[in-house]
Amino acid sequence: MSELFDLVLLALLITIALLVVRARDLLVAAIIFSGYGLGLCLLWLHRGAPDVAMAEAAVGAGVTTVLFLVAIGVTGRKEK
Amino acid sequence: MLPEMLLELRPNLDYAAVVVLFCIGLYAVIVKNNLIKKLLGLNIMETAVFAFIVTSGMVEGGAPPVLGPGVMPPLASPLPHALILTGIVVALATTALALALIIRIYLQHGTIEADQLRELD
Amino acid sequence: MAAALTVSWSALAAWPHWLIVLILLPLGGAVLTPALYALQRRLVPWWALLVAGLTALTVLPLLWRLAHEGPFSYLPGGWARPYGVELRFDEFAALLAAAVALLAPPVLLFSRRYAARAVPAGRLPFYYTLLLLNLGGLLGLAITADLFNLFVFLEVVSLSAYALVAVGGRPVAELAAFKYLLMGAISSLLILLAVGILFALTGSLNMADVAQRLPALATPAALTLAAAALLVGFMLKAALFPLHNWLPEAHASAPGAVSAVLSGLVVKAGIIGLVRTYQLFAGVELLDTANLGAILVWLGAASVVMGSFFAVFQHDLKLMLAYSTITNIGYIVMGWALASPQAMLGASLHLFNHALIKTTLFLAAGALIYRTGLRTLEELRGIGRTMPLNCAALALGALAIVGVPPTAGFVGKWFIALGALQAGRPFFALVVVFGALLAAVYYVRIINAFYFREPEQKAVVTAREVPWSMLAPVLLLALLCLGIGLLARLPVEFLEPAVARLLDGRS
Amino acid sequence: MKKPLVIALLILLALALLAAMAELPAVGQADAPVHTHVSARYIEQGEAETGAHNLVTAVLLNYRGMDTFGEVLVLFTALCAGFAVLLAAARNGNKHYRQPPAPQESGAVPVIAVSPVVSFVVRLLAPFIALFAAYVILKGHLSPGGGFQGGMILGALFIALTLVLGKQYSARLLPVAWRPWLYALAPAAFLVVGMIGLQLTGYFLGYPQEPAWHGVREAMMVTLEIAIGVGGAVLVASLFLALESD
Repeated sequence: MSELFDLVLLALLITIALLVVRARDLLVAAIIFSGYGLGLCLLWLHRGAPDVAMAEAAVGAGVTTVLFLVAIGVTGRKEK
Repeated sequence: MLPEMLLELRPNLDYAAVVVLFCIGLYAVIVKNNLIKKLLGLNIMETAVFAFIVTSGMVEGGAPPVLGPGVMPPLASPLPHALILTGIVVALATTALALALIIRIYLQHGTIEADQLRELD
Repeated sequence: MAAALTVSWSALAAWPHWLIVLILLPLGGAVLTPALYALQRRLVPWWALLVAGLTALTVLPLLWRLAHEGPFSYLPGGWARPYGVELRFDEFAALLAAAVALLAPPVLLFSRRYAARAVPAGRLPFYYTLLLLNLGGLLGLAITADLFNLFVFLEVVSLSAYALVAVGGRPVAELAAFKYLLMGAISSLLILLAVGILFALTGSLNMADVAQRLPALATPAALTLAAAALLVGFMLKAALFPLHNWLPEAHASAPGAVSAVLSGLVVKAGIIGLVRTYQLFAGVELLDTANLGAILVWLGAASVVMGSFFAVFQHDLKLMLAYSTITNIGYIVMGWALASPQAMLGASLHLFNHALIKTTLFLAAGALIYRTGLRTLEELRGIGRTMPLNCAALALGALAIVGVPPTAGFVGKWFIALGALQAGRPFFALVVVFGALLAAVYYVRIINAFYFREPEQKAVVTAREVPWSMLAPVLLLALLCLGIGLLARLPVEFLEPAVARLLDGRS
Repeated sequence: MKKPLVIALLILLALALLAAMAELPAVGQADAPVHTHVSARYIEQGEAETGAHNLVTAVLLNYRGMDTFGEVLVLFTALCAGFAVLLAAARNGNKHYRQPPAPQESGAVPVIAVSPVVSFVVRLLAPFIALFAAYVILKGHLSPGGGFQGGMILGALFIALTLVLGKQYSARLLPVAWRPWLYALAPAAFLVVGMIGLQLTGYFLGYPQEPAWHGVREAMMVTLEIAIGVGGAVLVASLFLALESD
């Protein structure tokens, strides 16, 4: 069953990645990207890498996203 | 049944997912016009490479490489995990500097669309 | 007397920790720079110069030991290969380290007055910090014998380089820096991917260990991918044609002292990476190294021709120099890929000599811009009359880049051309000659503009020589461009066994 | 026009990557080189050789300490790079450099408007998150976690607090006068611990292995963990402040 979970997770990650790329609104893209980080965090946990999962949760889902939000706050959220 | 077929293919699917993520990221870097979008694509590429390296260090039914009471081998290889921790910092550092440059570019030129910036030159 | 001196030298060189000190000095010095700035901001330029000077001195015992004992290793943490990270000082590491040691002090001395004007005041401490980080990262990258450690130091070098391009605050430079960052990040990822594949195949990250294990593998596609990813990644870092697009703008729009470091040293990081790739795959029979070599030879030749061609038509002095860097990277890669002893020797020599020449040229050009604020040859007409010493240095550097004997630029190209003949491929000797001819064309353009035209711009007429702390490093380097060519015997003897060893590993 | 071409090229690239990866040892196979060569030694002897139960920490701080030294340097480089790019460019000639953040009244980030509820929750949770981060840092050699992970959690917490409480508060948490020293904390700790190791074992970043020295060994590791944790948190938080100060 855990293998099926793995597959579903990978499919989910690909879907989220596509959504990030397709989103017209940069703010939405950045927030979906934070979700991508959380998905990765689950993947690391599932692959026996709790250390990486912890770092990914703090950096991928947290810090990186906030930095993106700060930049989008300056540049505006609409992609032309 | 479909799930069983997928399970049989699984070893390949793991790497296939990595490749797909890598290509999605690269697509965004090449095709997207907005610099922030390019950067998001770059981040997706980075995570794909990380996923590849961690996946290669996995063991079937392996425990995390943290010893303690009740932890039985096989253990996942700790080396890739250490590498990826470093990799995550590198990715964060690159992203932060890129965002700093994007902010400066926006303040100087009023746009972060690649084609408009090219016309300004 | 001489004997006593020799003994004390060897005693000094026998101290085992020089290799780690070599990278700890600049990196540690960089780390303390912002704090020093908070305490005593005037000291920062002198501090950076001191750190660079000490680093340069550290290279001497290392070179001594290398010359007497051959390549040697240092094991941080004391873990035997391949369990820890190994540092190794071989001839190619020595080339880059010697170039850094020779060029860092003049560049930092030049920076003290130059950066005070070219870099916004608030950014100054970080300018010096980044320069020291960049130089320290280059040294680390040169001496590491571990694939992942190479990647980490490469990132220190690259990140500091991206920021240094933009540190002057010119809008053009910021755009160029972003382009550079995007290309650099992709190349870093390719390199990391290759490291991952090699790790998955061999379970090791130590270069020598990986190289030993690769020939036993029966996985042609994976090996090809790893080699290709490394090649493309390092070619991007080295700006080899057709992956050179990011270079001209980044190198031309950066402040002069930064351009000198980027063009002279940072692109060489890509070359060192290519050398390490070659060492990794030299013994792999599954992989057709001859084919890869053939591709690289042609790309190198294309770089020579395209770089020279674009350089000839530039109006902006620094853009001209930037395109000339692409040309010279082409020479080095071509020489390497020809894989005949003399060509490889020439390429190694040229790696060092080009660093020297290009630093001279960019510093001299930076000094012109410092005084006049003008960048194009048109505008700088007649500058040779008002800034004679600086322009003489620039002219000497330009002569060296053309490769006129006995300047530094001659030896490397001479050996590459000889090596092409030795490899039975005279066409590539012609490429060397052709590149030199095109270089002579832009040399004549520079000389004509500086010396044989009447000055028109007011800034040119009223220009004076730059302060001595800027002029002295430029003149010194220019004299070295002349002098090193006369001393070519020494490095040749030093490098010949290394090249022979490398070619042996291949067969 | 451009898109189909790119997609076609990417598909080719994907096929090449897949072909290469198909040749790699199957995922999860216990007899792959990844598990039998270097890693095997880490797993079998790591605990005895380093004293860390968490083998990832053993690799990060001990076997491959140089990588981790490089890692904190990368973070330090990124911060200096951020300053070098962002600090006011128009003030050429001004002798007083603006140490970020400038005390601004309108510190709110436009996109991230914080609701009172969120603010309350962040303040409520902050001590617990800080405690958790401290645990992750200090126990990093025994359980999952470590200086770097704890530092990132701490850094994220600092960023959340700055967003909620404004910059005046962050200046109190991270006094401006200390900052240049704190930036240097993590890499400098590597230099110091490395030199201590050199004195004790004859190798830079070496750790004494004799049983009598195990306490010293653990103290060296915990020192590094704390320095990486606090120093990393400061670097990440300062990156945020540098970006946000515009």
